[in-house]
Order: sequence, then C-alpha cells, then structure tokens
Amino acid sequence: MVPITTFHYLVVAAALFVLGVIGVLTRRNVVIMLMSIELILNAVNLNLVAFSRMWGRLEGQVFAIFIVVDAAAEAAVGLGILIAFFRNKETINVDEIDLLKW
Amino acid sequence: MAEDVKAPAPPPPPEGEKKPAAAAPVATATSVGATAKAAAPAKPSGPVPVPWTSALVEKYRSQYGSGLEALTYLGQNYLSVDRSMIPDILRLLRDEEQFDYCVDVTAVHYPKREKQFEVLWILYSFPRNERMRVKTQITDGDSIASCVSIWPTANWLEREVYDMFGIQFDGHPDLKRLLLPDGWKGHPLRKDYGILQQDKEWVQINLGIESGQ
Amino acid sequence: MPNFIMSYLGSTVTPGEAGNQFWALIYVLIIFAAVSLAVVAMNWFERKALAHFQIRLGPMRVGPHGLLQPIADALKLALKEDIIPAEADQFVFWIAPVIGLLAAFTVYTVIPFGPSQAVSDMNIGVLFMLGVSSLGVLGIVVAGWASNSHYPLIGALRSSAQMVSYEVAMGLAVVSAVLMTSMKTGTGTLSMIGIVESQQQQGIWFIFKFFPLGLIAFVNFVIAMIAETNRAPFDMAEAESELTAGYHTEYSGLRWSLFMLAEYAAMIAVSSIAVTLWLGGWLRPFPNLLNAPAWDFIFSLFPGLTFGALAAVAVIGVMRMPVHPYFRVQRIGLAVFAALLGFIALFLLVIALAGRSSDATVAARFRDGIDYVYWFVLKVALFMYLFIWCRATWPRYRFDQLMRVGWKVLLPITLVVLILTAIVGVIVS
Amino acid sequence: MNPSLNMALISAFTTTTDPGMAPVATPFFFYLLSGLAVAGGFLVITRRNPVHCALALIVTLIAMAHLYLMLYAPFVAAVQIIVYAGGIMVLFLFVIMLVSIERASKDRRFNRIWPVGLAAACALMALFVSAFVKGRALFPDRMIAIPEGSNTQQVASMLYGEAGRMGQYTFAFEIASLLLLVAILGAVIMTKKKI
Amino acid sequence: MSAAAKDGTKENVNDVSGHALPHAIPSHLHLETPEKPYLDSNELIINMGPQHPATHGVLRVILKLDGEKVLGTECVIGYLHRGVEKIAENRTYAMFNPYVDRMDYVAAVSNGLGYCEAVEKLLNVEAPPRADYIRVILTELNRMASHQLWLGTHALDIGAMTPLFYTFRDREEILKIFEKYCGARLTTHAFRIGGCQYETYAGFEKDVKNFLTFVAPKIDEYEELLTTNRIWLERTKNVGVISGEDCVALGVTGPVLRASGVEWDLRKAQPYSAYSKFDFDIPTGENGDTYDRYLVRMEEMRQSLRIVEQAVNSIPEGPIMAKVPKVIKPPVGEIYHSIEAPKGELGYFIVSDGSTQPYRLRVRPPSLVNLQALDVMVRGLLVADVIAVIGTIDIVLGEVDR
Repeated sequence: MVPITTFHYLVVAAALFVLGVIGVLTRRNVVIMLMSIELILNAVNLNLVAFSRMWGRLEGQVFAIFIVVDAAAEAAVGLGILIAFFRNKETINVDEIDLLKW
Repeated sequence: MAEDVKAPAPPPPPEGEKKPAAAAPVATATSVGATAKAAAPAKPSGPVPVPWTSALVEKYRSQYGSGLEALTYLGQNYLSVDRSMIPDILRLLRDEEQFDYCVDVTAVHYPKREKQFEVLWILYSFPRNERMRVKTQITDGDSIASCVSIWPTANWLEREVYDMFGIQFDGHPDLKRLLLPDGWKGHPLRKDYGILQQDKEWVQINLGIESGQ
Repeated sequence: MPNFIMSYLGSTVTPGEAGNQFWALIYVLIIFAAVSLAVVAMNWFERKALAHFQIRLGPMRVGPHGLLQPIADALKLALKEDIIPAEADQFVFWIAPVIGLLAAFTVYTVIPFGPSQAVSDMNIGVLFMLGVSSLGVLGIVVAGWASNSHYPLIGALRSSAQMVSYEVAMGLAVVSAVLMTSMKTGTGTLSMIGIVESQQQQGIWFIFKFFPLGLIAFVNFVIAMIAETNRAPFDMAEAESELTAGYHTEYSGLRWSLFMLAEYAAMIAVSSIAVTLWLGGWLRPFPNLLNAPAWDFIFSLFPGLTFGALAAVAVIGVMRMPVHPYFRVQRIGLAVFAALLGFIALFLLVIALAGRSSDATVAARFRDGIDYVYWFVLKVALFMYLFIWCRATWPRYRFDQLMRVGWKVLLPITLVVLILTAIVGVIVS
Repeated sequence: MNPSLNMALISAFTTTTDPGMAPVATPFFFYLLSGLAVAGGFLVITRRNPVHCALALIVTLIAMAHLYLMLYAPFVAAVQIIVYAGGIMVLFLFVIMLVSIERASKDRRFNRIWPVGLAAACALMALFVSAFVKGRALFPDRMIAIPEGSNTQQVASMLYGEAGRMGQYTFAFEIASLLLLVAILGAVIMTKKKI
Repeated sequence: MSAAAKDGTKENVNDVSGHALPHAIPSHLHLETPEKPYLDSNELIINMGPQHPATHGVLRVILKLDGEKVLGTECVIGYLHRGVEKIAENRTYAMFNPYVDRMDYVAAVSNGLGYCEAVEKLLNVEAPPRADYIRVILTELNRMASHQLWLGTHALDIGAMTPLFYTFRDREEILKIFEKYCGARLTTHAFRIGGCQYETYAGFEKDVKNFLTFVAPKIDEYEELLTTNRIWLERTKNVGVISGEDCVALGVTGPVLRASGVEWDLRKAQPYSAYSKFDFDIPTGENGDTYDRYLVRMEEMRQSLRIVEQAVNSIPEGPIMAKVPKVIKPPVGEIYHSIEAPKGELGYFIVSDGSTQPYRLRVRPPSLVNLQALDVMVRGLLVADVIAVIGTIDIVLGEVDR
C-alpha cells in the first residue's frame, strides 16, 4: 500500500470541507446548516493537525484546540439564536428567514 | 336479576310528601318474609318526621313563606324547599349560617311522582358542628341551579348527579359525565333504566356476541 | 504455545505498550467476557442484596438461592418478542442501545486492573475515559427520541441534561486528582496506570491526600458518578413512578437488556475510575507500612482465602437446606458451586505459595497479577454495594433539585477543592 | 515459546518498525476512517431527518478523532470526543428535539437557491483539485515523529507556559475562555423566556 | 414524538397518544394561555394513566405541561365503575353489606362500619357495647393498615423502595388478626347490621396486645427512614400546598384537611360507635403540604394504637348482636350517616321505602371528593410532584369510581 502522507489527510479534509460548504449553501434546515459548519471547522482542524505532524510542531494542535473552543461557542450561540427564532416564527427554514425585522 | 327483565318495576315509592309511614303495607312484608315469622318484623311504622323548629327555620319561614318545610327525622334535620329558592337559600346557608362544607350532592328518583326527582344537598357547618339537608323536587327535564360557585366541591358531585340521573345544572362550568364514558346512553340510577337492555346492546355493539346475561 | 502464554503472563507492560495486538485482542475479549459476567453477577447480587434490605428473600427458585436467575432472565429477554413501535424511527431505535453499550464497554480499554493488566496505557487515559463515557448519553437521547412517545422523550431530555451537568462536576473532581499526581515528580500524568503508580510513589491513596481535600473530591466524584449512571437517587431518566421507565419505555426484549447491560457496565466502569483515581487502583492496603515480604505473602493469600470463604458460605448453604426430595437438585447444584469456589480457592492458594518460593519468576508475576486484579475488583465490588445501598435507602430527587445539586452544590465545591488542591500543592512542593 | 516468534507475531500486525505505541496498519485504518468520515459528512448534508444528520455527524467526528490519534495528537483527539461528540452534539440533539422537526422533514430538503450553492461548492472543489494537482510538490512526504507520550504536557506548556513563564498562547487561551463565557451568557439570555 | 408534543397547533392539541380525546383541554380549567404562545413547542399534553405505575390503579390524569411545569390537570375517572349504588337498589340490606368492602378495599372494615351503622340508625337499633368495642378495635387496626399501605406506596412513588416492604410486613400482622377473626384478610365483611356476627376468637386480645407492642417501634422505624431524610424533605416540603379554607371549600376531609390545620375529626366532632369513650388526640399540621400530611398520618397511626389499646383493655362482656329482625325492613325514611374513614368522611345516604331493599343508597366517597383537590394542589408544580401529590391524597380508585 501507498504510505499515508500529509497529502492524503489534506484530500480528506478538502472533501469534508466541500461537503460542509455544500451543506451550508443548499440545506434548508438551520440546524443542519450549523452541523455543516461544524463539518467545515473539523476539516480545517484535520488540516492543522496534519500539518502539525508534517512539521513536527505542536502549533497546529494548539490551533485545533482553539478551533474546537470556537466551535463550541458558535454552536451554543447559534442554537440559542435558533431557539429564540423558533419561538417567534415557528420555523427553522432559511427560506422563511428572509426579513431583517418582524 | 332475572325478575327485573320485563319492567324495571321499582318498589312502591313512598307516596307524595313524607307522610307518616304507613307506607310499608303489610302485604309486602308478608309476601317477602313468608318464611320468616310474620310477627317478628312487625315494625311497620317507624319514627315519624317531626317538624324542625329552630331560629334558622323561623327566619327562613318568615322570609320565604310557604315554599319551605323543615322536618327532623331520626334527629337529622332537613329543609324541603321549592326549586326556585334553591340558589338563594344555599348561598344564604353558607354565608349567614356558616354551612361552609357541602358534604354531598345527590338525587333520588321517584318515577311515580309528578316531580320525579328529589335533589339533595347534605351540608355541614364546621363552626356549629351541625348537619342538615336541603332538598327540592323537580320534574324530569327541569334544570336546577348549580352551586359550584357556592361550594367548589359540588363540581364533580353535580357531574355525577348529571351522569347518573340526567339532571341538568345551570351554570355548571363543565357539565359532562363523570364516571361513565362520554358516549354512554341513559342514566343508570333512574328507576326506569334497563340494565339488561343496555348490557345486551353494549355487548352486541362492542363485542359482537350475544350477552350471556 | 503454553510457553508463549507464560511469557506473556510474566510481562511487565500492557499489551498496548508492548505493541502486541494478539494479546491486546485476547485482553479485550477477556475484559468483554469478564464485564458481562460481572454484570450478570451484579444483577444477581443487586437483587439479593436489595431483597435483604427489604426483608425479602429475592430470587430463590431458579438455581440454589437464585444463582441461575440472571441466566434465566437473559434467556427470557433474548427469546422475548422484539417490539419496535410502528411510529418509531426504525434505524435509530435499533442503533440506540448499541451506542450506549459501545460507549460503556470502550471505557474498559484504559482501565488498569494492574500495572500490566490493562489493554493499553493511553497517556490521555483519563480524558479518554471522560470522553467515551460521555458518549453514552447519546444512546439515551437518541433512544428517547426514536421511541416517538412522550415519556421516553421526557426521560431522554432529563437524562441528557442531567448527564451533561454532572459531567462538569465529575471532570473537575477528576482534575483535582490529576493535579495530585504531579506532587512529587513535578509533572502530572493523565494515564490511568501513571496515576496509580504515582499514588504508589507518593505512598498515599489520593482519597487521603491533603486531607480532607482528596476526600471531598472523592465524595463529589461518587455523587456525580451515581448521577452519571442514572442510578437512584438520581434515576430521573427512568423514574419508574413518574415516567414509567423513561427513555427505554418502548424497549423490550434483547434491546432492553442491552440498555441494562450498558447501564451496569457503565456503573462498573465509573467505579473502576473512582478506584483508580482515589483508592489506589490495584494497590493492596498499606503497601508502605506493611511492606515486609511476609506481609506480601499474607496479602497474597487474600484472594484464595476470599474464595475459600465464599465456598464455606456455599457449604453452609448446602447444610442449611432442608432435607427433602424437592431440594435435592438445588442441594446438588449448590454443592457443585461450592466445590467450584473451593477449587478456585485452592488454585489461588497454590499460586500464592508457588509464587513465594522464588521471586521474579513467572509464577510470582502471575501471583502478583492475581493480587492486583483481586484488590481492584474488591474495591470495585464495594462500590457496587454502595450503589445498591443508595438505591435501597434514598427517595428520588426531583429533577430541578437534581440540577440544583449538580450546579449549585457539587460544581462550586469541586471548583473550590480544585483551587485549594493547587494552592496546597504549590505550598507543599 | 521464544521471543523471536513473539516479535514475528508483533510484526505481522504492524507495518511500522518503530517500537512503542505507533499506529498499526496505517493505510488500512486511514482509508477506513477517512471513508467513514466522508460518508458521514455526505449523510449529514443529504439526510432528511435532522437526528439522522446528527448521528452521521457524530460518526464523522469520532472517525476524525481517530485520525488525530493516527497523527500523534491524542490530546486533540480527546478534546474532539469530549467537546464535540459528548457536548456539542448532545446540544444539537437537544435543540432538534425542542424545535419542530416533523414538519421540517416533510418539506423540501434543500433551499431555493440550492443550484447556486451547489455550483459554488463545485467551484470550490475545482479550486482544491487544481491546487492539489499543481501543488503536490509543496507537501513533502515526510512525517516527523512527535513524542506522543508527552504530547499533553507539550500542548499544556505551549498553552500555559512552564516554570513560571507565560506560554506562547496563554493570552490567546484566556481570550478563548472569555469568548466561551460570552457565548454562555449569550446563549442563556437568548433562550430565556423572560429575562 | 407525536405531533402534539412539538407544536401546539390547535388541530393537534386533542391528539393525546394517538387517540382523539373529546376533552383534552378541559374547558373548566381556565388555563391562562397568552395571546401569542411563546415557545409553545414546550407545551405538551401528557396522559398519565390509566395504566401508569404511580396512579394507584386506573386513575387517568391529563396533564398540560409547560416543559415540566404543570399548567393544569384533568382527572378522567370511572374506569373501575361498577355501579355500586345501582347494585344496592337490587339487593337486600344484608346482601349489600359485602359490596361495601369492595369500594375502599384497603379499608374494608371502615366501609362496613359506616354501612352497618347507617342501616342500624335507619332501623333505630343500636349495636351492643361489646360489638361497638370490637368494631372500634378492628376499624382502628384497619386505619393503621390503610395508612401503612399509603405510606409504602407513597414512599415508593417518591422513589424510596424500602419502606414499602417494611409497611407490608407490619400490615401483614393486622391482616392476620382479621383473618383469624373473620376468615378474610382484605374484604373482611366483619360486621353485620346490628352488631358483629362473630365473637372474638380465643386469644384475640392477646394477639391485639402483641401487635401493639410489635408495631409501636416499627412506626418509629418508618420515621427513621423518612422523616429527617433530606431528599424526602425536599420532595415533600412545600409540595402540594393547600390551605385550610381551600380544603373546606373543596370538601376535602380526613388527614388532608387536618394537615392543613383544621382540627376536625368525625370521631370527635360527632362521635359514633364507642369513640366517645376513648381518649385520643387529633393530629394537625400547619402548612398543608405533603410533608405535613405525612406527619399527620404517622401520628394518626399512633393515635389508632392508643385507641386500640384502650379498647382492648376495657372491652366489656355481653352480647355482640342487637335484636334485629331476620328480614331487615327499615321503615320509610331516609338517613345520612358518616364515619371517619382513613381517607376522610365516608357517608351513606339511604332512602328506605319500607321494603327489604334500599330504595336509594348513596355513598359519599372521601377519595372522590379529595381527588378534586388535585388540580388545586399541583398547579405550577412539576410532573414529579404530581405523583407525590396523588400519593399524598391517598385515593383508592375502587372508592373513587365505585
């Protein structure tokens, strides 16, 4: 078998990134859009960790940890907005979220 | 059960108002207790209701006049009042006479009478430690004022009376059947309620078989 | 091949560390079987102990003193009709118990039954354990959702909220134990084996370290772990009298038994963690005070003696059974059981004696291994008893009270303990 | 048996020769895990039911945690499982159960402008592909071994510093904690019915 | 998740567990629903019962919840309705006597006592003193048994399993006495109109005295398990609070009324049977919460022991049956007689037309009337408290539904 190199990891990360972008751009349900954003963040994480391995330095891992923290904050706030929104509009579809003010 | 099939023949009801009880005719007694010594149950006439005199009764009598009768039977007092006076008198009893506890609301069916139903309120006063009953007669189809606003406890009790006798209570917040299912036909504690007929019908509809009763 | 086995039995490192996949696999299988067996035994023990708390006898019919009752139960559950509600989400309904079970069993890969008696010695062992055990909540949430019914849904929401909240207190309590590992060497460790070894080096179980800080952290951890495993008095999720059975209301048969298996496996897992972190893991009592070889020998007799005592109890049971044809099969069964226990006792004693004759031999290593596992299992068993004891004694918390206890009582206490531990540690070193 | 056979057995299961806790059967597990991750990601964006999406995302996250392990980043892997799979995804499931999903699952899956989005994503993919094809040489085929045993300590010393000195990222770490605090407050305030 | 769980759209509201309920949101509840429901996804309607481990039989409570907070309840009862009052009209007075045992089947002796005394009053006979004493002893023992069963199930509802078995162990001793006395344990049919049928068996007094010495420490044992238990206190204090005025207005009687501070017990207020001869206290509570009701009932057990002790020490000799005609034909008239059953005021209203069968017999069941207070008690509490409150009202569905 071909030995696994950084390149392999980058390909996987790119695939996940693109999948995440597709999800964000095409899905209708906001919850799933948020999940797709998590997917994108994870793809970036994978890149960072793979580069950290490539260069033998830990900065990549540290940044990955920061991104995880960021993702947690993003999920909490995003879902909070979502719930507040659902309360008022009873919908979580992006198609119906198209006004600046109700 | 079997002898009740043809007609829901009720026992001979006491005729009219509470008259001295010559009501239990000797004939019935002997026919039922044929094997027993006829002499033993020779107590055809029990105690007689005597007029109940008290300040309360006097007050109401002067206030309402003839539509009110106060009697005592076996030491238990009751007021027999006209249907129209019911809401007023119940409210007065609670507010002025401290009958703060409505023990029970119930009814009795006398199919042979002109006013078929007798509706009763059993009241109790905590401060006075005294019980009394208020009763009124109504005809079938008459409604009567609900006393839920006087005693909240009457809520389910009136629903039960409605359930069992079909008596309507005006002003009841949610008058519907209490114990029987909502789709039930008839009111079981009426004397003319056909138990077997109901049973047969129910079994046939719901189980698709003949009732074995 | 026996030589191969013996060579491994004498090994001083875990299979994971040795890079020996074969033995790692064997270990995984052994642990899987042993945990399943432990769950079965726990099931029997819980029913019996609970029954005796409640002045009843508990199972008595299937096997002598109901010893075969768990097997009968398992058979019944396996053969029961497996009902999936029509409105349920089939796939998720099917996968939910598996998630719980996997999470519960995966934790065991890092649990050290001895210095070399573990599948692997991960250097992030504690984190791994916390993370994997937190995955169990997914199974519960998803099960409640997939059942498509109100009671399971409420049960699932309750238990997810509960587990997430208590995880915080649990994690902080764990961190204070991890802090203690850095006392002598300067660098702490997250490895489970490393934690026990540092207790050995410091010569103190962490429960007594910086008294009473270690004790408080330990008690907090125990409370959090009872809540984390959804056991009484924190069994909100499956509060029988409120939510019928919580998240597994709609489950039946094998799938239900998987949930039970996961629950008990998780109980044993968290107890093992508590033992590892605070009660010195595989260390025998007083390894520093009573460290003469004679003491080693005396303590190495304990496993054999324990099994001997169990055998004696079984023999007494045989003798106390009424002499009646009705009890014949039961008498024979119990006698066989007693004989089995006796043989195990004998075997262990022989090992202990053989290990004495010469140190650093395979027999000695083997004896040590048995000692380690014995002390570890004994401590875990005490926790199991604690679980049952709590269940028999306490009423159930209400949900808001439970959350209040988690956030307003446990969390501040563990935080303060953590900070104090750090301060004391800095001062001491 | 002798140690040599023992070693032979070991080497039968490992492809690397370095001792210790090196990943075993790397290509096999890499393809398995990355396949799982990509499949999970695909399911996330295609499944109709949000709970299924969440489960698929959990599969992706766990697979990626294992990929991190293979990249000698055990601490990141543990954080990934604890924070993502155990925390964030539970939060997601919680929210999915709170908001109506039955109606959502009956509706269309994709939004009105999905062709545009798909086209944009495809363009991005094309960019990636061209970058990888052109820049293949930029990524050297090397893997520098990071000492895994002390990974956590090293990450910690970068974050917190050691021996009284501030670490390289201590300030960033504090900022991140502040960010989390703000996020918690924001989420609580937004979801509270009456403040 | 069914549709009603997630969105409170109006057409889905009635859909409770798949069945279209005619009255899912009771109109009499007057639930304050805001104009625009705010996160109505949280508003669920949950059907507790009729098959639910904690509704003590077949009570069905429809709960309207906001998250876990109870906005309102409606009880659906009648699953155990057997038409006892109708049966009475087709049975003679003596034949109906066993039926009353089936109403409150955990306190069958009390039911029998009330019925027999009501008919006796109607017949104008009085049970002889010895019969009265036997009645008091058995009724008070039965009150203990009922309270013990209540304690066990109530504690089980709150999650404490163990007291259930302790109380059942001790209740067993009472049932043994019943069994020895009249052959039955649960539905005893112990009394007859006019007295008792059976003379006490040899050793009855000794059994009762032994029981008294046996059970007194056991009550302390229950209290040891629960009274100062922190979780028990948290689960019961300030839960299901009802004021004395509300109790009176709702007609609530029995320990629930007394726990709300109203010192009223029919045994003292209008003594029947031989109760005027005994010295006992009426325990009352202050707050009217679940904990006070628990304490009141525990104290009532002790008071019952006191009564039994006095009764068994001073039981007179004499006949046990009054002169009652073989065929019971009360004169025309009507009577209401009530006793203090373990659950509250148990009344019988009997209309006689002079024949051998009651013309109308009405039972005033304490459980039914007390159950009405459930809605008042649980508003604003949590689901778990509903269980505790149902337990603390101490209902028996056989009596509620009759």
